[in-house]
Amino acid sequence: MRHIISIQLFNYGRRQRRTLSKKDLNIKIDELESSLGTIKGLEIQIGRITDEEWEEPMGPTPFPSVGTFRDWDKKLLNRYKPFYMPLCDLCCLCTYGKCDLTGDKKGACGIDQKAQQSRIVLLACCIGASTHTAHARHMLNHLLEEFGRDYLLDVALNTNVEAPHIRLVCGYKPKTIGDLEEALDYVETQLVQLTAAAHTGQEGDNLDFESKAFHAGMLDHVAMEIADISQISTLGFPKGVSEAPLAQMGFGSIDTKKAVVMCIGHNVLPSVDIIDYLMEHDLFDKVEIGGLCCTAHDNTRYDNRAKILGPISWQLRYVRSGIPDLVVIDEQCIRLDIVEEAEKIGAPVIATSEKSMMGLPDRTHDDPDAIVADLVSGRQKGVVILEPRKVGEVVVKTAMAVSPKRKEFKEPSKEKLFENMEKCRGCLECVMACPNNLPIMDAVKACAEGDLSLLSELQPLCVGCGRCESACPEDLSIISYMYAASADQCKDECFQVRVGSGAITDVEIREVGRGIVFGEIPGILALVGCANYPKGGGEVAKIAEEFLKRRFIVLATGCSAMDLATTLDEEGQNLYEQYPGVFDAGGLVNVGSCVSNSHITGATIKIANIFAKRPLRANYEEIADYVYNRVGAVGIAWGAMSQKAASIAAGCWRLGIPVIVGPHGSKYRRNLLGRKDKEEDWITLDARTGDDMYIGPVPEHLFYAAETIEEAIVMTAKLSMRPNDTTKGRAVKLSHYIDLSKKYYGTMPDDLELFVRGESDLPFTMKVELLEYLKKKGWEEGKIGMPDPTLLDRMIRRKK
Amino acid sequence: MRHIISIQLFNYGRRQRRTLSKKDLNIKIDELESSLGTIKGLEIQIGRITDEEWEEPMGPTPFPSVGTFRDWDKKLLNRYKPFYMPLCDLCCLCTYGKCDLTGDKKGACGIDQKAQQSRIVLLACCIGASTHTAHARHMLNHLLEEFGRDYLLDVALNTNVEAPHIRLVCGYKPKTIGDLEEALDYVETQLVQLTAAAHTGQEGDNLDFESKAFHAGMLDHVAMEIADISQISTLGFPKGVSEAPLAQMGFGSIDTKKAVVMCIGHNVLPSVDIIDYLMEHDLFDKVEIGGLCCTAHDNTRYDNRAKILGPISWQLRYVRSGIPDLVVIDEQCIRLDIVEEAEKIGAPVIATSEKSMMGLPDRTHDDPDAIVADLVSGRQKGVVILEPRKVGEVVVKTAMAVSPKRKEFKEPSKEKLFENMEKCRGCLECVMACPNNLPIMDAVKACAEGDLSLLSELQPLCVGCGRCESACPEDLSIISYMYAASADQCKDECFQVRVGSGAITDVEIREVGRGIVFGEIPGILALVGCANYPKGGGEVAKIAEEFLKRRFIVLATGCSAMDLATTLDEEGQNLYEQYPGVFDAGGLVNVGSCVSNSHITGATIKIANIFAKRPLRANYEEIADYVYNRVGAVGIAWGAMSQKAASIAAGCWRLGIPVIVGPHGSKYRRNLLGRKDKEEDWITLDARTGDDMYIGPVPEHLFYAAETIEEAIVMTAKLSMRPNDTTKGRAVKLSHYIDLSKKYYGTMPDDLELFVRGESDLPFTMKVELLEYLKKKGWEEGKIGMPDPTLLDRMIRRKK
Amino acid sequence: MSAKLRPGQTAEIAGPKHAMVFPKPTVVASMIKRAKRPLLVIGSKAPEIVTDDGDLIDYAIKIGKKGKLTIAATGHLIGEFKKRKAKNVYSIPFMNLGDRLRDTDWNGFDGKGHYDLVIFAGSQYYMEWLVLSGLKNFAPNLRTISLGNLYQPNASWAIGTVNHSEWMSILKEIIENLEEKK
Amino acid sequence: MSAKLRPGQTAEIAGPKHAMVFPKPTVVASMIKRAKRPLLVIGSKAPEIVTDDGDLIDYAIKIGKKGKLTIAATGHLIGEFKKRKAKNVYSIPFMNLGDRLRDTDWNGFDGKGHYDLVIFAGSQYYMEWLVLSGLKNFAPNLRTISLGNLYQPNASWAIGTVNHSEWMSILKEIIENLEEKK
Ligand code: SF4
Ligand code: SF4
Ligand code: SF4
Ligand code: SF4
Ligand code: SF4
Ligand code: SF4
Ligand code: SF4
Ligand code: SF4
Repeated sequence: MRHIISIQLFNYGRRQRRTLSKKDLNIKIDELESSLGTIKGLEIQIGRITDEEWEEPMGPTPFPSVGTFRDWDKKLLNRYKPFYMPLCDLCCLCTYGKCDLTGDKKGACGIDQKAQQSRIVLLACCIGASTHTAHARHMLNHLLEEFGRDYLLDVALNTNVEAPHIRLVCGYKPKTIGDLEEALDYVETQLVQLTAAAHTGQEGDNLDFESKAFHAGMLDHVAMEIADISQISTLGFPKGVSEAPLAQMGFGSIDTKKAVVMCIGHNVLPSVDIIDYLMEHDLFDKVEIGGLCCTAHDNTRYDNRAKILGPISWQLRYVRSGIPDLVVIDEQCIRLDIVEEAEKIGAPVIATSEKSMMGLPDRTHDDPDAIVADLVSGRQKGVVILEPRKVGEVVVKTAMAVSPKRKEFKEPSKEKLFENMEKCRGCLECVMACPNNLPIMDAVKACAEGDLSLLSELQPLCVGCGRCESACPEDLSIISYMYAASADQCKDECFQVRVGSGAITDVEIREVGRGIVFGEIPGILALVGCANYPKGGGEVAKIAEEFLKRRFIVLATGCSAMDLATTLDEEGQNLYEQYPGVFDAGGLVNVGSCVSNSHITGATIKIANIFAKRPLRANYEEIADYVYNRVGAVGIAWGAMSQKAASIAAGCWRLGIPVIVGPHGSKYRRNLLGRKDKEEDWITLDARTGDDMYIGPVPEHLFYAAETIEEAIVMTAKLSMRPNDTTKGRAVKLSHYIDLSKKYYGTMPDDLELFVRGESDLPFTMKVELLEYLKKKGWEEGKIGMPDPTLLDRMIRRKK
Repeated sequence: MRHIISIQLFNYGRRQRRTLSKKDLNIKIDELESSLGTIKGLEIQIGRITDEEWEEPMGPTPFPSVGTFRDWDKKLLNRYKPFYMPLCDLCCLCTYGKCDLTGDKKGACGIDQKAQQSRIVLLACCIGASTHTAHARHMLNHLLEEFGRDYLLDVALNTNVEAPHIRLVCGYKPKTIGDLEEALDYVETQLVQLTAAAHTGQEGDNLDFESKAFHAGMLDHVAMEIADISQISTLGFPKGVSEAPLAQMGFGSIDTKKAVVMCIGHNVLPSVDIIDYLMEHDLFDKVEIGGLCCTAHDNTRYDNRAKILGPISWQLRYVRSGIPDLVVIDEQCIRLDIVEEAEKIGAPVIATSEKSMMGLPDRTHDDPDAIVADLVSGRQKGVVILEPRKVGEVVVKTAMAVSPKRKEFKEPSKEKLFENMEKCRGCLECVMACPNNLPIMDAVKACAEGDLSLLSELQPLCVGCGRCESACPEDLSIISYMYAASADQCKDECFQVRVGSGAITDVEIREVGRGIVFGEIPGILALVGCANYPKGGGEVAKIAEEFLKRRFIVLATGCSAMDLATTLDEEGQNLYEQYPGVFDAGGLVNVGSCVSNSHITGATIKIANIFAKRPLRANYEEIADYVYNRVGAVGIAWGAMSQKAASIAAGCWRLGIPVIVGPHGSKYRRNLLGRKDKEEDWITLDARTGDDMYIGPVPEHLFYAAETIEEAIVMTAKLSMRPNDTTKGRAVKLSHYIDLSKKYYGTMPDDLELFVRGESDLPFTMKVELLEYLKKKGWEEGKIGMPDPTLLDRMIRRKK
Repeated sequence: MSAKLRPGQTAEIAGPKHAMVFPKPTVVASMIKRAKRPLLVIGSKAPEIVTDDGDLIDYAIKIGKKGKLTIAATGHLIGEFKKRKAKNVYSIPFMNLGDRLRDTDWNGFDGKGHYDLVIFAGSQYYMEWLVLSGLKNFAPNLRTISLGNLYQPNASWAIGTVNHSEWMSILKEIIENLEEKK
Repeated sequence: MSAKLRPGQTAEIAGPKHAMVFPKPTVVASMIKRAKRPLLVIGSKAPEIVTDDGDLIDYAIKIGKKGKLTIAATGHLIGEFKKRKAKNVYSIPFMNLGDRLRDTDWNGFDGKGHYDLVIFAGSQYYMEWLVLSGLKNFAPNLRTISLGNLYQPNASWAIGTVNHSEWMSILKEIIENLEEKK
């Protein structure tokens, strides 16, 4: 047994944990005897032995605490004031309640409605960030055990800045996977502080709650970075490659003649063991391993013979199809009735995380064959196995043994799937329960009379939530009906998805930095998050295509990266096949799973650092100020619904990256909206002179729920503008904005005068037309300034 | 500047962090040169240098993770099944919702109502435990900075087991305050895992959620222990003294001619600086420092010239009295409208924690005199000062300068206080908003007509929540009216409160252990938590007195410890004055603030370890099994309302200590109730033989909301019984149970037959009467066993 | 049609499923009369609820007697019933009672089977609210009535929010109508 | 009296304060007529809502014309209004509109002052729910009407949950009654 020691340095001059910048030391002791005993194979690192390579002096804010960036946050929040839309007027968080907070009422603790709404936002962000952090901790603990603390981080090809978030936030440069732990410790400490702030009787101010939510978001990106770079480094995932290989997705990708393992969740470790087992025993021709959600992405990053079943919203549908022989759940995005649902199709469930044990017996320490026997016989409908390295054998053996016994379930007849349909009593409970008020009853009734068309039309509109079934007093299996009505089509569907490529390399950043910062590449569009929106498939692909054509850099992660694979052109090619998989204008990159979102924000940080040479180390505010004012990045999380999505978005906000969500995103309880009609809100400092300057409403919003995809598209074009755009860049962006407005709104934008700084900003071909428009609007040349924009006093070079 | 290094050891054989047990090492380097530079004053500790003193071998469960005690938890939860009472039928935690979970409906994520309720319980426990953990972190960081890592822990007189929770849970023995950090790191890591489990789509089973809530509770007690033993060790608090000194409490304790500083919260650090400043500048005769909630306790532990203003429920009343010249808030239990309320009486607010910044400007880095000037002039209604060591000067100077200017506020006239009363329009909104439906309207109307009696009768029934005012369409100041109606009485009230004595010493444990375990001391009753119940004052004191008379050991903390000081006997003596302040039969000990609750559970752990010699180190299950089966401890948190109370209670449950809460405690969404009518639920193992044995329903419940104080009293007597009671002990306990039933229920208990194992269990004086009763009930001698009770298979000494 | 229902406490909102309000007292009476195993649960506020000629306990005893109901006295209330020599009254903590009522295997205080109708009166408003919530959610087949004067959304049926004198006359009418039990 | 109000979505429960349901369509009309600065907000579902002789956009244009209302078209709906040559229509994202409506300093699209009555139709149910929630809580003096066919609790007044044909006849009646505007 080897003992390895990590060391934290406390610098007594500050309350925050700190690393020494240059006073580094590395002691190795092969054998040491002391009065206390003998120690072998001991290695002591004091400070970061890797630091020697990092000449950059420590920035102002290493390991920032809850209040460190409060001023920065409030600058943003003052421009983008929260518009609160309570999802409930009550608070029920403590037994003093429920309290009615409607309007100007206060709770028994003295809280008001705005503070309450922002408290819930904070809580959501804490839960979300905790989820990635807990995931990172589990991942890292396991990888440290398996690969050792000294295993070198190797994140992306030709890349020096391996961990932009850790460098930026924590102020150190990790070299080995062991080095990641300090950042993780820090994130955990801070998250506990934030969760505590949501306690009854702590924080009371809504903007302070918002600032804390931003803090959670910033921490979340550090945690996601840790989770992803540790797995990329150790598990052989693509390291920022261009044109990553393709993997297959969809019902049609699965060979149902094999035993089918369905992995659900976000933590690849159990799946890795399954894939390793399949490889070692040469069983890929006998077993299909398919995944849902991020585990699916990460499986294909590990081995692209793994299949992607689809995004979260297809979970119930896949189970109802009867195809899976065994279900493996790890963590996150698991339907909580999965055990019950799997039982109905005779498929055992293997739970692999302490966070999600589902009431199943823990068999971690039992003999694999005994577990297999219990599962195959049906004595147990599922088990917990917490050691990832024990999952493979049990899963593969069980799936192979169960598969032949499941014939009756694997191809359920239409009769079986349509069972009981005629019992529909027309009560409309299903419709009222449906988050989208879909016309379920009509479809069921029509189908009962032989017309399947309405049901199969519903299928693409349905997010697979199952609330209709749950509400139905006749317990009709509405999702099975929808599946059955369209099974013939979807069974053959097989799409190509580019495998997640991981972090953006330094080289790529260097190449596109200029184009992005000066606006010649009109923007970076990130399509991220879940697929819980009606018309999954069509919508996100429509956005992606629109901006790919316009030579935006389009990035995707998670379920969105899957969803946009499902739209095909006339030649049957999807966007991954039509567009190059490169981080460059007109390129479409699947970055990876949800934790890979850190690479998207990471790329914007790297643009500031690598392209613009802004100091990175513990220098958050300056970098955020740079990204906000210069990098035309926009995130769209069209299906975002979870607490994780909230915290990921919050991490974008603090960096100044606007995020658009779908209509149900209004349920996040508030938007952060700019007021383009208020000039005073858009005054920025000119770093050259310190002068205040009106810059127009760019970017107009920070967090914004769009009502329709068309609105989101036009808004994306608008939000890609930044005060720093060159005239050429602004002209390009304006032409997209105008063009897309005309296309989707059937009209010119009515606010162009706010974005045209001078005649030279005008797209050449429209100049005459636009000048006329501007004249009518009373536009003045030069009213909108072109400063060296900053929100930070300290960035001013020459004070007046 | 000195750099001190803490070291974590990773034992690669397990996933959990571990300390080496004996291979310890301590390196000091005064000066070291390496290629990287020169290091001075460096000290390296590998492992725990303190471990050499701890011969005890490592137990089975050091640093347990989320699932480690799942089996134990489920044993308890199987006996005490949760009875869920949703406070809301909906879930609104993600944007898929709101989902209707009524009955057997499921949410869009597949969750059902039971899992949802238990998820909210988990979330509450996570928030609660995070709050103490964040508090501990803030406290420890500051104390490490001020006193150094090597500062020796010195918790209690003549005490070896300084940190029972850390030893039990983490499996190491801290010697210095620096050693506490490892446990705190661990707690934070685990809490993040638990918070993550509450994310949409993670855990799905209600009992797994409950087990996780228990885990949060266990962690909470570790965190509370860290917070309290670090402050006890460094700040000169009483160290487990008997007969701790008295401090003064109440309106009457304040000399209003002095400048009055009102400190609210839980974190003593800013107050310490204020007291230090007063001492250094000899200003105690010019300034009164009074506290609310735990800060008040801890202030008096630091210096008993500090005053206790009262429990949380008096917060608004104190402000309305106009007496405070300045309000200092630290963290927790702060009314969130405090800035607004303080402004109304012209008192500035100093916020001192990042967790509670209340929208005030951060002046941490400004010149104290400049801050004072801004506050005194009213340019700022309050400020944030995050450095505790900067608070004293600002607070004292500001209070002294503000005080003379506040004459008009300090003694508001009755007319002023009763203002607008006649505007009451009789709409009843106040009554409907009141958590206790108090007859506010009638009282206001009567008062408007000159009859103050109804209002002053309301005062003791009112929990000071302010919801009535907030609901009143005329914005009537109902709380001010209540205060005014009874100001004349309460202004002179001054009560003696024994200063918090801190941890129970090993010596005390040794002396009472036997009596408790064999039932001769009928029980330990802990009165803890908030005072948010009608009739604050009377109620808790009534319970305390009843059991003091019956020679229970009565412990109190937090607001309960204050509240029970307010009841006086004919001679004007309260319970602190009537009963000895010793940890022994018939003694009443104020243990301290809320974090001192860890000493109460710690005492039960120490009984198992010190008295019964059960191994302590990383041996949670065995100790909990011992406490549950043998230590007749019962907690009453009559006014519990917060998330902290939930997690504190959860820490008791996992140790097998029953907790009773007041009626509004039913709003915690579930009780954990035994079914005495089901014999099969009360089968326990006999450790001597491994036989199953029926032991009767002892203790009957684990978490239980009582409807009335009388019910709670009788139930306390009942819950003090344990299977291990000697016949003499059981007879004593039964006689109290019978006696209290007769007194408060006016009748014999109707379930005595379940507690009488044999004739010798019967209280001698009632033998005849009871035998007759038992005969009627069909009682059989010996049906109820007297095993060496355990729930753990591995405790069986001789297997059948 | 107005959506305004006068609540019992401002924030009492429970969920989509909530109590029907009795159109008239006679319906309550006939519901009780039709029940096979009705149970009357009396909470500890009962002695504070003053009636013309006594308190709610007296009314409860009358209802129990006339409607042949078993009575469960919660809190420490049993003593009051004993004093007044009421029969068929059992003492049980309110939480325990809720817990047992949701258990379909429970056979009642007398072991003769589960109750089919449970009627609540005299409890702390919010505690009754919560016990009824537990029953609404987890005892779907149990019918519950709240006789309190503040609307209890989680019951199956409730009297609704009425003032004291209205309430008293409703209770009286219920008692009167119980007389006619065959 | 039954407490059952037919909701627009099962879990739409908002809080103690919720919309009144119009007793009859003429009340809507007269409310609009009495308003000084009414605004009609039309959401992006409008083209999908088919009427006898067109869609909800046609109705909206009629209401706008007859009641002299400014129209705000949310989402990408403005194009439809332009096509139909409607006057006095402004395009604005729904979220922005909500945000401005709660700002008492906002002077409307034409700068002539805030609106005193805002009428919603054609929006995604839950999005309207939320915007109305924002207004209910933070624009206490703004009166709001939901003309949707699912009950919107957060409006000041709502049509309530009605089926398509009932809804259409209500809308028609409103339009007819607007004619008589002096
Ligand atoms: S906040 Fe959510 S859980 Fe609480 S009362 Fe409202 S809808 Fe129910
Ligand atoms: S946290 Fe505050 S508003 Fe919420 S229920 Fe408790 S007292 Fe009421
Ligand atoms: S499963 Fe589909 S149809 Fe059913 S409620 Fe959910 S979204 Fe609507
Ligand atoms: S809920 Fe069920 S029975 Fe009612 S309309 Fe829908 S499908 Fe038919
Ligand atoms: S967490 Fe589940 S039950 Fe709650 S709102 Fe989201 S989908 Fe619905
Ligand atoms: S302040 Fe007192 S009277 Fe007012 S609502 Fe709260 S408890 Fe009732
Ligand atoms: S809410 Fe105000 S106006 Fe209404 S009855 Fe109560 S005190 Fe009077
Ligand atoms: S007992 Fe409750 S109210 Fe009092 S200080 Fe502790 S947590 Fe706060």
